[in-house]
Amino acid sequence: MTDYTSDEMMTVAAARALENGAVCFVGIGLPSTAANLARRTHAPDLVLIYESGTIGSKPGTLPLSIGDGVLAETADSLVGVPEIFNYWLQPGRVDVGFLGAAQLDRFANINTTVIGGDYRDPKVRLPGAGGAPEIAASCREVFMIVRQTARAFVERVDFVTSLGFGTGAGDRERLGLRGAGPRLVITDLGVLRPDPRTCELTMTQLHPGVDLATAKARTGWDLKVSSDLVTTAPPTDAELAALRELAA
Amino acid sequence: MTDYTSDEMMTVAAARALENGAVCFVGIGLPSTAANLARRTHAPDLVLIYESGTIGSKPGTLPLSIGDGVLAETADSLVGVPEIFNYWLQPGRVDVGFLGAAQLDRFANINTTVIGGDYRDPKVRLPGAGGAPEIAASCREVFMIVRQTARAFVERVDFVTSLGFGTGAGDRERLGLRGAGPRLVITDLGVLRPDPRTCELTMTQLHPGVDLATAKARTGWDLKVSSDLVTTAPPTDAELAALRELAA
Amino acid sequence: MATIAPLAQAVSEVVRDGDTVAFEGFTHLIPFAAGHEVIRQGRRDLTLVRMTPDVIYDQLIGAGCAKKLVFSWGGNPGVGSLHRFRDAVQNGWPVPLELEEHSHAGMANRYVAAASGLPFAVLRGYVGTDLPKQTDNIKPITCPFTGEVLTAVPALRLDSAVIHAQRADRKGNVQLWGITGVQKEAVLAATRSLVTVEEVVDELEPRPGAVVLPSWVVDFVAEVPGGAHPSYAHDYSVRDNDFYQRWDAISKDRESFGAWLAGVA
Amino acid sequence: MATIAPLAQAVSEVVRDGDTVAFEGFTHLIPFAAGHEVIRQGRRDLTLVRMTPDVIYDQLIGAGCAKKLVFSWGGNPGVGSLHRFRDAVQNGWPVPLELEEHSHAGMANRYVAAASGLPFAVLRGYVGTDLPKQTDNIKPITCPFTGEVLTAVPALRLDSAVIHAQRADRKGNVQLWGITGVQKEAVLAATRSLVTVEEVVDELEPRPGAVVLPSWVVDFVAEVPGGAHPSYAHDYSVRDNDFYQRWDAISKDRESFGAWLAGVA
Repeated sequence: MTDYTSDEMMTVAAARALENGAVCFVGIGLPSTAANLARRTHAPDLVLIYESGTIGSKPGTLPLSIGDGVLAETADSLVGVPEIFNYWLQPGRVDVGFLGAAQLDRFANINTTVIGGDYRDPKVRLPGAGGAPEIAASCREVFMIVRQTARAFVERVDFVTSLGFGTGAGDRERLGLRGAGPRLVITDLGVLRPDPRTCELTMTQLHPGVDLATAKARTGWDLKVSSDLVTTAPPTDAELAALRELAA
Repeated sequence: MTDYTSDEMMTVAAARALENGAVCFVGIGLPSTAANLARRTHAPDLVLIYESGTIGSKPGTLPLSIGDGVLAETADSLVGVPEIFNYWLQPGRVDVGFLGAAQLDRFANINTTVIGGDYRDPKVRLPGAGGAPEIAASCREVFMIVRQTARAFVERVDFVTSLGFGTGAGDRERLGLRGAGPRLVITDLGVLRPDPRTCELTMTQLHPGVDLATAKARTGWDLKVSSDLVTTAPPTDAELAALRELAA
Repeated sequence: MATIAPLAQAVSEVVRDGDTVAFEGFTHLIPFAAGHEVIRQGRRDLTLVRMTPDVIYDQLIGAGCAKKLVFSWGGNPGVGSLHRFRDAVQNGWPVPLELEEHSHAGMANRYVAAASGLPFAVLRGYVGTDLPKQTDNIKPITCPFTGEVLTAVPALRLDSAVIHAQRADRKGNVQLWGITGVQKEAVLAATRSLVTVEEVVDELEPRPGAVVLPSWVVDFVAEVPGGAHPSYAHDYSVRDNDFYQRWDAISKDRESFGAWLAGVA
Repeated sequence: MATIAPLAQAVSEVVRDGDTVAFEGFTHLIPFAAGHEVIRQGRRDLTLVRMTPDVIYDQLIGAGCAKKLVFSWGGNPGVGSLHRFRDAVQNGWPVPLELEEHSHAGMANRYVAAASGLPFAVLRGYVGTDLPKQTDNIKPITCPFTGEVLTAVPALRLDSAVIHAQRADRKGNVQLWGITGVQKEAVLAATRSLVTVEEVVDELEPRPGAVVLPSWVVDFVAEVPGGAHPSYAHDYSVRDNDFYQRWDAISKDRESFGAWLAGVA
């Protein structure tokens, strides 16, 4: 078996979570890499939507931006930016919204706006919302891919840019959101899933060679662990080859 | 000078009213004929918009329907039907809305819905509104082309499908409409214009050979006549030739 | 993913008794063949939705398929009145026809709202007209920023939508061009959809002005060359203006219409 | 009708001190050359509007042209942060920068409302987030038919809009294709508009996926080949990803940015 990095394991685990034929609204960066890997391996009919207006893109190489020409050239349909949000995302046509995050909390709320200090006088100003608030609200479910560190995995995000489960079970329903919200958080250490009762993110899976103590140390809250904790199957040679070809 | 029909005089008079370079939202039938005649004579840069989504159509022959292929093939830009109403008509980008009518009243209100009886049990059911209510509301000004008969030119329309001046001066402003409303009604007998003070349609122009008694007899209200009543110049040979070529 | 199926099967799966259904196409690409199949299958109690219910709805109304019409302009374009529509409205023949009447701008925005998953749309429309008096589906709405009063119309959610297009590929991706009207919106507003196409091809070559509906928002595709006749399919056929003229006589009385109807079944 | 003019003249006519101005282009077709001309002309107190204020706005902000930014995502795509944007927000350098922050869906709908001549737009958006707490420009609105509560955002009326396109003809009709973003909406939302183009041609041949803006909604066209660099123009150039990478170092401190700025002027 080939050696692999923790980022490769994370990307492979994320790719595996995408079912063939699903419609996936893809953020740039890690989500795009994982979605394209899925398309190159077990899910050739995965439909990729990018917020630049490309529906069914089939890029041969990884796009560096959300608006690379290859996304337009290989799309089944190319539409304007208002249409992609209004006709395609908003009505709940998308199965999976695939997002990253700068900061994430125990109820899977996402912060990509400001860290520390006040909104008007922040310690760190992040890029902001982009398409994420409505992706998190409207997709049937949301997958996240985030490197797990105690700085990123916090008890409570400094700013809710995009809603996960708010303060816990029932919040999404009370707010009238149609999508089910985050179902998977894939990290470089393993996979977290919301507890079916409380919606609190719970470690349900560890990647090979990762111990629970590390996962706990790299989580900014008292991390709960599933009683059925499983170990991720390591990347296969085929998965690694496809990923490395994609990234080349 | 060539002989001509009263319909030809009407169409020529309507065509003359359109300035070169104006943007004109055109209904099918008489308005379309007049607008295309204008484009073939003094107004080559007249921009024709049809509600089927064609912007800047330059048909070589008269379209028989609002959605003929030639309108699409010769357009500068082709857009969907929601866009033509929302981005192009509604914001007031159009100089002239050019409409016909089944029934018209002294304040230039238009009825194309029902004649006689009740709305739910009409004597005659007409086609309905189409694009006219918003054309009449949003264009900078409205021209109408209607054959003048006492049945069509009534004191008060049975149903207000599209607003002219409502019950008189000030109504459009009170309702917040942005366009100035009907400025010209071109008929087979002459031209009516709203009185600048009362907005009542007033005969300001007669076509050659038409007498005032005929105009009054073919109007269902006590027709006011301008003190500056003028006579329309007859169609030139060039105008008639262009019109007949278009209609061929 | 769309299923490619024969017309009769596709219609029977997509259009059901009692449906709120739109057959769309703005003069161009009107799905006449699918309409005739609905007549043959004897669908009843349909709420027919269409901006311009022209000859295709005159046929469905005359055949007794409809209980209600939601529309903005009902005429025979370039010819005159729709006699079956008038007979239904004025005389309740063959069955009474309830009307809900809008403007084109209102109808287009109602489709847009439904395609967008919103319950309503906002427009500058209907102001000063008698149209709002005839339906509860036109209401004022106030801008929360400026206080200005505008008009709201509810989303036009459809049970089913039927359109005609030039081409589909074997996966069921659909491509149409020329005047594209509100067909995309109608399909996206519907729970079930059927697209009849001039031809099924291996590959959809890009075309200027083309709208592409991905296979996963279409339920059925049926290959029906000439399926828009007497309407037309840009680059495939021309509008049969003679038929539209002839329809005036065919539809004028119940007997001649009956003879036409017998020919469809 | 659009006037075809040199870039410097067109910019000076279209973009004025104190304007609310959008330079749009979604990764693709970003009007960088026009932005640099604005820097050279020393425009001040601009309210810069853009969904994705990437390197082009980092440059304008660093040059001191802006007093406010209305946006939804401010980063260097695929690279990281915008250092001049951060320096302005965190340290008020070279001048303080006020922020108004939205989501992409909110911004896109604000443009649509302005292009449509409406005072506001309705969407399912922002719900449950902290964004509405930071601006008065996100409010609830109730559907008059269903009672459902949705979100309203005000129209984004612009004084001026600047975009880049592949081609214009000699009359000033503009054609762009590939990823077309919100450029049409931005132009239609603006009182004044400028389109820089790769080339002015005799005839605009139809292209798949092309948006055409008729001359009469465009004020100025300027021929600026490569005017989108380091962004790209589909079928004319490719994105200069190296420059985006290099921008990280150029913009990181005020001195290296100053050197870059001196090169623009």
